[in-house]
Amino acid sequence: MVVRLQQAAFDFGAEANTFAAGRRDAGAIVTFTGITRDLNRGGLDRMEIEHYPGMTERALQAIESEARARWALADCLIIHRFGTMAPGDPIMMVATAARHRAEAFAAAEFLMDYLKSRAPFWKKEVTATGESWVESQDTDEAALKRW
Amino acid sequence: MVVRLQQAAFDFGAEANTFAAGRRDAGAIVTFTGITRDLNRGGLDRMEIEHYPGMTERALQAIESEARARWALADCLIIHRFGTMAPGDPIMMVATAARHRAEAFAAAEFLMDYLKSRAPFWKKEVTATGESWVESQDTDEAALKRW
Amino acid sequence: MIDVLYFAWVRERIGLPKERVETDAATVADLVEELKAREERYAAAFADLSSLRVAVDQDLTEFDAPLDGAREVAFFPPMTGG
Amino acid sequence: MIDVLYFAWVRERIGLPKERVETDAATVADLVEELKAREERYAAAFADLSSLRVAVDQDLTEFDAPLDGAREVAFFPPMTGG
Repeated sequence: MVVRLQQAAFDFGAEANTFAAGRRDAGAIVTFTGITRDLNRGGLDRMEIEHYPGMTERALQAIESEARARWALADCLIIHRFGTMAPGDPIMMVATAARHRAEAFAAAEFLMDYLKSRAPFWKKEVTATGESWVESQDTDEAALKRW
Repeated sequence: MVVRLQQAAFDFGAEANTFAAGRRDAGAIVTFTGITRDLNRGGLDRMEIEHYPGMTERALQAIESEARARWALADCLIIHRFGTMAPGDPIMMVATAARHRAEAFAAAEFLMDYLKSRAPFWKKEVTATGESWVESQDTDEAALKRW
Repeated sequence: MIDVLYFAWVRERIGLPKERVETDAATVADLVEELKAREERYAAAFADLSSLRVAVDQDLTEFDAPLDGAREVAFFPPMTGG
Repeated sequence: MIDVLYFAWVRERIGLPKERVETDAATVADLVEELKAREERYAAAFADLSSLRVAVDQDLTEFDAPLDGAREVAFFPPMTGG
């Protein structure tokens, strides 16, 4: 039931533990975290994430509400960073808690699919030789069709 | 690439962080953890998990190898406990790391489906009024058919 | 008067993140035509609408959406969060 | 001689986790018939084979599986791990 948009780094494991703590009602917890990838094997200096203040919060809240309407979730968490990330840094995470694993998995995948294509974030990779905006994938748009 | 069968409790968040640490090659990390549920709302004293020493390790290794054969995973982790767990305790976890989220999610769900129905563990719930073996769900057997 | 916002490479191509625009455009597409007529950098940014997305008052919409009463229009490439 | 193992409620019903059995049974099903003929607690444990699973030498198999060369047979309910 928490959506957090922040510039600061976060501790994925600590957040996962806080989310799972004392959760006696829901046996299944799924997390996803996206790590800043260095696809150029050492060439990535940093990733810059731009977002649309105001709309971003609205979009994340809407995605979270939709997930809660579709599945019986005991709890739900979205954290997404903006600003500058180093290679290996967590960019974002989602977590879902439900009684059964099928719901927890489905809701986490749904959150990710919508977050990828419907929340106003844009990634730019900065290397020693230049910078380039990450292009969206056709598969991301296609992934929305299954819901 | 790790399979751990243990009696001791484990720290889900710490394990998730260790798994994700410095993973610059694979941007997508999925975890699942199963928590000891208290379905009787305070009535559960403890859960006992029995297993088949020897076969359990073989089964977990086989499930992990099969997941790695089916998906291009950068890494894979299975931890499963046996013995006595208190309500709220993590029972087990799986984690998968891949370049893309679709692979990480699919492999984690596959690991869970096979682990549920093909690894020799049996749960018994102990309450103030007695004890009973947890019954397997038809949905668990059905879940295997999709792979 | 309407606030027009640009993000990512649209912002870079046009050279500013936000501007106030005096317009009577009925739809987003009409507004785009007005902007393209202004200067080459706008024409370049809006050359291929299929590579752009638009939000009106912070809701994603289509280029044929009406603008009546809108306070804020934003143009940007497909999102790449997550 | 073959090691026969029991787990969960099969172990509880039969009253022991493991025993060595002298048998010439050709298949798992033949072994089950021999055990059922021994005592009521075996007959009770094996009354409904559809609620049981079997592993031969630590691999899941079916009740019509052959036993030749097997060193270890285990009977148990459907698994409930995870």
